[in-house]
Amino acid sequence: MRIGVFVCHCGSNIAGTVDCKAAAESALALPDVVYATDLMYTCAEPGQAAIEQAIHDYNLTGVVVASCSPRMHEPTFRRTVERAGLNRYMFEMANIREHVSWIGKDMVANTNKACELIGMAVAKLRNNRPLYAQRFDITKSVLVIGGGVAGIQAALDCADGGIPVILVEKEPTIGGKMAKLDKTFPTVDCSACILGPKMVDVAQHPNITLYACSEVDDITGYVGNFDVKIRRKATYVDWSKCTGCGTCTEKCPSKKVPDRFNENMGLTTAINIPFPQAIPKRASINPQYCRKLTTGKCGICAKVCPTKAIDYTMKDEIITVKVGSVIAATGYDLMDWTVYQEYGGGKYPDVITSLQYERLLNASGPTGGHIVRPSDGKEPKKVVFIQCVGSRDKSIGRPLCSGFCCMYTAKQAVLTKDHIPDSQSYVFYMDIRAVGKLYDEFTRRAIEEYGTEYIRGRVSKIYPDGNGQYVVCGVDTLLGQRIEVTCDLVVLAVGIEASHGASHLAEKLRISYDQYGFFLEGHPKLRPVETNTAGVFLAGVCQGTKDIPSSVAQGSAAAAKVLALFSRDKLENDPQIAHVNPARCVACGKCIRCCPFGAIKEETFRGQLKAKVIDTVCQGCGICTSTCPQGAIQLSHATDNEILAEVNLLCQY
Amino acid sequence: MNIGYYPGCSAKGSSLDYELSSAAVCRELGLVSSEITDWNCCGSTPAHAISSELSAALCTRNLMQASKQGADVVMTPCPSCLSNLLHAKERMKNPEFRKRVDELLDEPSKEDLPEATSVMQMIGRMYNTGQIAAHVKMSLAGLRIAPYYGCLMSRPADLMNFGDPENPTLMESLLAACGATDILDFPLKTECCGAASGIPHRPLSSVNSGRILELATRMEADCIAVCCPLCQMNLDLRQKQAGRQAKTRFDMPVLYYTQLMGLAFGCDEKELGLDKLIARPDKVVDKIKALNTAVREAQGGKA
Amino acid sequence: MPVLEGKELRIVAFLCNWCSYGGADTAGVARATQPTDLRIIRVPCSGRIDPLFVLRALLNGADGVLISGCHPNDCHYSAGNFYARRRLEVLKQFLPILGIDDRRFEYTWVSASEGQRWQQVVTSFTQRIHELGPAPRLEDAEPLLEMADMALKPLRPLGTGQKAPLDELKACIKSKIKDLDVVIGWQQGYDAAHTVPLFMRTEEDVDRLVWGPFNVNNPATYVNEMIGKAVPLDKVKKIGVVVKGCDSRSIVEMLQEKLIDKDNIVLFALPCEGTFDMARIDRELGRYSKIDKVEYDEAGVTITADGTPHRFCITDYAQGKCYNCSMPLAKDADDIFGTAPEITGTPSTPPELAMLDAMTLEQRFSFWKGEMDRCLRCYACRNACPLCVCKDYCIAETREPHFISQEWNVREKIYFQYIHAMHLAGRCTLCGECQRACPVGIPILALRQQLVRIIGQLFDYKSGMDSTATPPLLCYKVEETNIKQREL
Amino acid sequence: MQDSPLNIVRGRDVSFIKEVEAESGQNVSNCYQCGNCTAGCPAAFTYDMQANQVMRAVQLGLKDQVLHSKSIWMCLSCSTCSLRCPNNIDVASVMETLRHMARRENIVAVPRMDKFWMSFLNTVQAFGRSFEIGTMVLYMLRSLRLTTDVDLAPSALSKGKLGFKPHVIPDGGAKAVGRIFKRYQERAKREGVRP
Repeated sequence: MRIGVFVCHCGSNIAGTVDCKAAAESALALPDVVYATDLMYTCAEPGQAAIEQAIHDYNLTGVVVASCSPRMHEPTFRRTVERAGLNRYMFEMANIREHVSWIGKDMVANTNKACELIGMAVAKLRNNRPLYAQRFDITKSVLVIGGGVAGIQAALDCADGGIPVILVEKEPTIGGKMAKLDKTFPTVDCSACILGPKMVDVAQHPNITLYACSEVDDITGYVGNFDVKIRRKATYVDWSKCTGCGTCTEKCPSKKVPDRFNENMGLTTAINIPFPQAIPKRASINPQYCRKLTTGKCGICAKVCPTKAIDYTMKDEIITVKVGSVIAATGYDLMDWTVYQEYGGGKYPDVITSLQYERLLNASGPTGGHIVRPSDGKEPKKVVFIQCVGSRDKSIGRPLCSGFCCMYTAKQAVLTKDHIPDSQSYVFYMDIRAVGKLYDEFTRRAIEEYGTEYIRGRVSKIYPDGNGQYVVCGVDTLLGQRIEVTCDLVVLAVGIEASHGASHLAEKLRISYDQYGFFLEGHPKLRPVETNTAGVFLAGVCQGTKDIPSSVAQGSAAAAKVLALFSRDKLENDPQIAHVNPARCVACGKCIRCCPFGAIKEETFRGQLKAKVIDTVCQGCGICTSTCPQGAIQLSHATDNEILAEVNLLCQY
Repeated sequence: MNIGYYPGCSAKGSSLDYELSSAAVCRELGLVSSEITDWNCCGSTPAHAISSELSAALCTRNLMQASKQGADVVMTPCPSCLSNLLHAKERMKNPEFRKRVDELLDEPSKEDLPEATSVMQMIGRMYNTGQIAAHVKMSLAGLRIAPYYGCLMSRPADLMNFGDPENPTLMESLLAACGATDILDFPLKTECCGAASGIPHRPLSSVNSGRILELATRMEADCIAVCCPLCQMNLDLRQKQAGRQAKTRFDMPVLYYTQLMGLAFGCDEKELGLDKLIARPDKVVDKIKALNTAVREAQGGKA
Repeated sequence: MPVLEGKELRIVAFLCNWCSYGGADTAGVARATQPTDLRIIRVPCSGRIDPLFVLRALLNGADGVLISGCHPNDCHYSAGNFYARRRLEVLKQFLPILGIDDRRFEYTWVSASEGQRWQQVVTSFTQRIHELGPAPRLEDAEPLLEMADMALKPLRPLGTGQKAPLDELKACIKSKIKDLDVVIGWQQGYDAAHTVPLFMRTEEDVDRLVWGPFNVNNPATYVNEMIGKAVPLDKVKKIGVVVKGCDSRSIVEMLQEKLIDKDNIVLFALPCEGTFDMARIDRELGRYSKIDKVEYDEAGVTITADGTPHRFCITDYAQGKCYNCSMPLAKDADDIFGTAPEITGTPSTPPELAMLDAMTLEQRFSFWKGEMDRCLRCYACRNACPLCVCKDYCIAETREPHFISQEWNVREKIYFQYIHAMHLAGRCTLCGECQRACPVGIPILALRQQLVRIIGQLFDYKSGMDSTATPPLLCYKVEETNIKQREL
Repeated sequence: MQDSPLNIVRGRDVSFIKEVEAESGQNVSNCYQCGNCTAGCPAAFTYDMQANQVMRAVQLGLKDQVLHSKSIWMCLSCSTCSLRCPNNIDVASVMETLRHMARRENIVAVPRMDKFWMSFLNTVQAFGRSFEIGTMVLYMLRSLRLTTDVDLAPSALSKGKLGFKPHVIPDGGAKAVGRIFKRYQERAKREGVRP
């Protein structure tokens, strides 16, 4: 092998504390090194040209550049050596800037360390092999998981871009949390009026297939070629026949069913359509409450259904689809606030969540848009809003800020005044976080025009005063006094967490998630929509707390990523993947068990069982290599011998 | 299990009735314990208010005395004493602290001091609902009881081990076992009554106990059931002071839960120290009797 | 390469590319001053780091080894650091029994954004290594030879097994042998005091089957080459194996690892009353030319050699593993005869391990130097192991990958033995065949005993007990309750 | 009233912050001033500095201001603040630590609390057990508040709730308790702090 070593000065960044010339000279003593030099700026055009020239002049078969971090310029120099005719993997970098010159000023120690790092790079390079990527076909369709506003936007944008979309929603209707809202901040425009048309577009778009009441059971495969199993849950209504006429819901005798869509603020029937604008507008039966399904006696809905759509024998159905990409848009749920025993832990009827309050405000809600107390149906005159319930609270393990509660609380205070002009609202807050466009102005309006009392402090306890009202024990930290408010209704701005079950989905998608279940993006700043699993993108609150405009924006961004991915007809894999040496494999299967990606299978090779890596699925982590006792499976570009060469260079006494 | 009994100083004075009724209830249930012969004051609030080491020294001596007479566990009716004993036991795990405390003691402390718990928890641990109900001669059904624990019994939660620090329910279960049906969901059950400042700063205790008495009155409680001598004294003996502060007059009997259990077990009123209460418990006793008579008559009528 | 004399120590770090290498870069960008000792090897994932790299570095003179990966749950490959955490924790706890200070090895988590944390990790680890000073070298260690005291109390009465229902077993095997290619058991060897494996193919073969304290071999050793995964598919047999309780654990472990298929194997079990430690018996018999006879009684045997009777009570001469045996009768066998005795008490620390426990780090280091220097690298230990299923492709004898050289020195011998032990972590059932097979009597079982102890404590797991359980190093938990990582 | 604006650079005592943190075992920088400690405090209306303000002053290292605060003496040790703190700070322990520190420095902002406690402890020192009448008499003498709770005396006495005689521990236990106090007082003297 003929190796060339290029030591970069990086101006004075490296040369200031490393003797680059001496380092280059020392490299000449290393085995296989035939050429070594130092350059001012290796990554600049003249530096790259010097490398190319040297490859030609000295017939180099491998190149080591000692400069900055490979995370910075490895791709640059790989392209350089490739231009000069070498395989891009016959190249190694020694990081003598971030790991040497920038972290100490001792010239002797730094130079010695630089020489050793160059030695390690040479030792590794001597074990490197050329690697070649493979190209493979892709399926140009996308799976969108979750039909909230982010998922709807992503689905519509992909569909408009000509990509077939499969939209999976676990509830009977799309629309997500936004469909439950009355108005939206800071414009106070009607939520249903702006979301409704988009929901209709989803139903009518020729490129979108919608599976409501469905969940993703399993996903296998890799970017470009995912196989997805979707579970269509039994609704006991044949949706191809149902017209959404609603006759069944009128006649259903089981009328005391908690209304999930209304956040249990009202009752509904065992067969129902969640709300008038539901998409798909189809009835479904809640088997827990249906008399026919629980006792076998009833069957009224089947009798009255004009299209004979009711089918009490319906079972869950699994369908399989192939897609090339996945957008996760699973949104959020409220945390279980009943851990706050000091707020009654859920036993006081007039202490409700903001989402429940939203349903009270909503004209299509259980009270027809009249604000009344759940306990006695009376109109409240004094309403207390408490922010950060289940947010920014380490004592219950939730230090995160839920982000949008400040704004909707201001909105709800404004709406309360609109609905009940002689009412007074109080908001207990710690900080007002109103960073969006026109947001701060909106909270000021709530205070200045609507007379909302903002009180800076947390609430220690809520208790009924025995006269039908509630005592809220709080503090005004600006005044430095403990204060109490006697009120009729308490609305808690309950913190959010990732949608229940998000972590299970993350495991199926092989993406990471944090302790609250939010999915991890590829890079917090530069890859906010991607995940570390190629072909899987994120939209909306499933990635972290967001308001509606940000969710919509990320939905569009995810769609753009999918469209960019599908702009090519074939994809190229990364050749830094594992390979099995069948001559050494004893088919013990340990690698198959450990692979996080299911990228290794058992196959018969000349009458014997052997492990086999599926090239396009392998992500190159190397867990298999460190698991295989006899070293039969090796991760290319990080083989045992390549790593041992570095260890042995450093430790040889 | 060898149970050492630590009465606490107030048992011999201001809460003689607690002591009497606890003894009666334990006797009825068959809960046997032996009083720590040579016990001393735990130091109460004043000791830990001025020095954790002094407080721990006083408590450690008690635990060591208990240990000497072979007790595996020390049981006390008083939450304040219990809190001090448990705090001491916890702090003594720190070797530096232990060394400082040992300097104050006659002999160095033992490594494994006995456990400490409340009489209430011990009853709860040893007898299930059925076993308690078996002793009931006069049901508490129909009596509106406001259960009140005070601030010490349930917190700090990890030390006192008394369930949810915001909403303990052990007293309710014991009373329910005695037939009580109308136990109020009393929202202030763990709020502080301010007793620790009763003598040096009267308004502090009057305001806080007034709030508790007021809510109990408004919720139409027949009585407040308590488990802490300090709370009892504050709510009962100082009821007039609280009334004056709130510009009203309260008439709310404040009974120890053991007195209520004792009544249910059919113990003699004197034996339960009912005569020691300032706010007369007569209407409570009368109501229990009346309700039981009514039930008996109704059953008799049917038969 | 030599370190800067008197200034630096040799500290090797393995960093995952996605988080910690990025964190080290971030520290550099922030100009966070750090000691110069550390040399970073970049790997794709902490899951890629074979604990053998760490052992190689430590044996070759590294004074400290540091590993850093993504924080749990943040792994770029979703689970690599979870596997790493288990394997590296086992390694960390294994080091002290080898006489290596475990503070010389650390693993931690640093994310790409935590430049400051990286600076602190490097600084405190380097400081720790400097406080420990240069690592002791094998060359400088004085060999130390010591023998373990084998006196132990059994958890059940030991005996000679002569009341076991052997005839019933034979009848059963005869009834099934037509459907089996072979049934493995024991037969008398060159004299009545030794047995050799018996491969039964006919009903007549079955009559030669013996049962007693001389059945020391583990027949599971032959299973892999008959029905293991590497056997060409058209040559896979259907076999039967007669097992003692301990032997069955090897087979259950093979089933657990899916190395063999349950359909291909039938287990026959009798209750074992203990087997002899033949090395000690032979030592007691001394030189002899002929065993005249062996007489059994309930508590032992009398061996008459060259006319001299020698009495051996089983309670005094059993194999070390028999004293701690809590499963004398295989519970998962297909055909079980006889009943298992009652087990009283809990197993004590095996004698070899107890001896090492009592030593200081320096003594252990010297002990292994002395013992391993005698290793012949004959590989008898490996070949006797029923779970060394890749022995035909062992990394001890290849350059692809080139973990270990053939150089004749104590370092390479030790490395081979440590590799062998590490490859059995979470798998070894302590059948003891390796140590029994060792021609020079190195107590290598102690290494496995330590690993079994670590695995038990960390993962609440015992190998070869449940054929449906997953071996602990082939799985992970997101929250590891028993792994208490040290702060750096 | 201060006569000049507070200079938080000059007023800051870093060692004070560390000392409070070490002795109370709490990290005071965890406090983000939500005020929940104050919101639930039963003694808040008697405080000159609210609990959250005490925490703030400790964060800023304002030793003088904190140790002279009356609040640390009026705290009832009911732990409501610690229970409700969203940042898991044991505020009650910080209050108690501050009171201990103030006493050690001989700063007693509410003398009657100290007098009451000492009256109580003196009876314990003398008899081994506390004794209500004894405590009361001592306290009345020391605080010169001779009418304290005399309104309660008739009813309490008539019920036999207050004994005139102290309970003395049998077997010389009272002496043992006395020795504990003596050693405590001697040590305090040695260390130059208020016992």
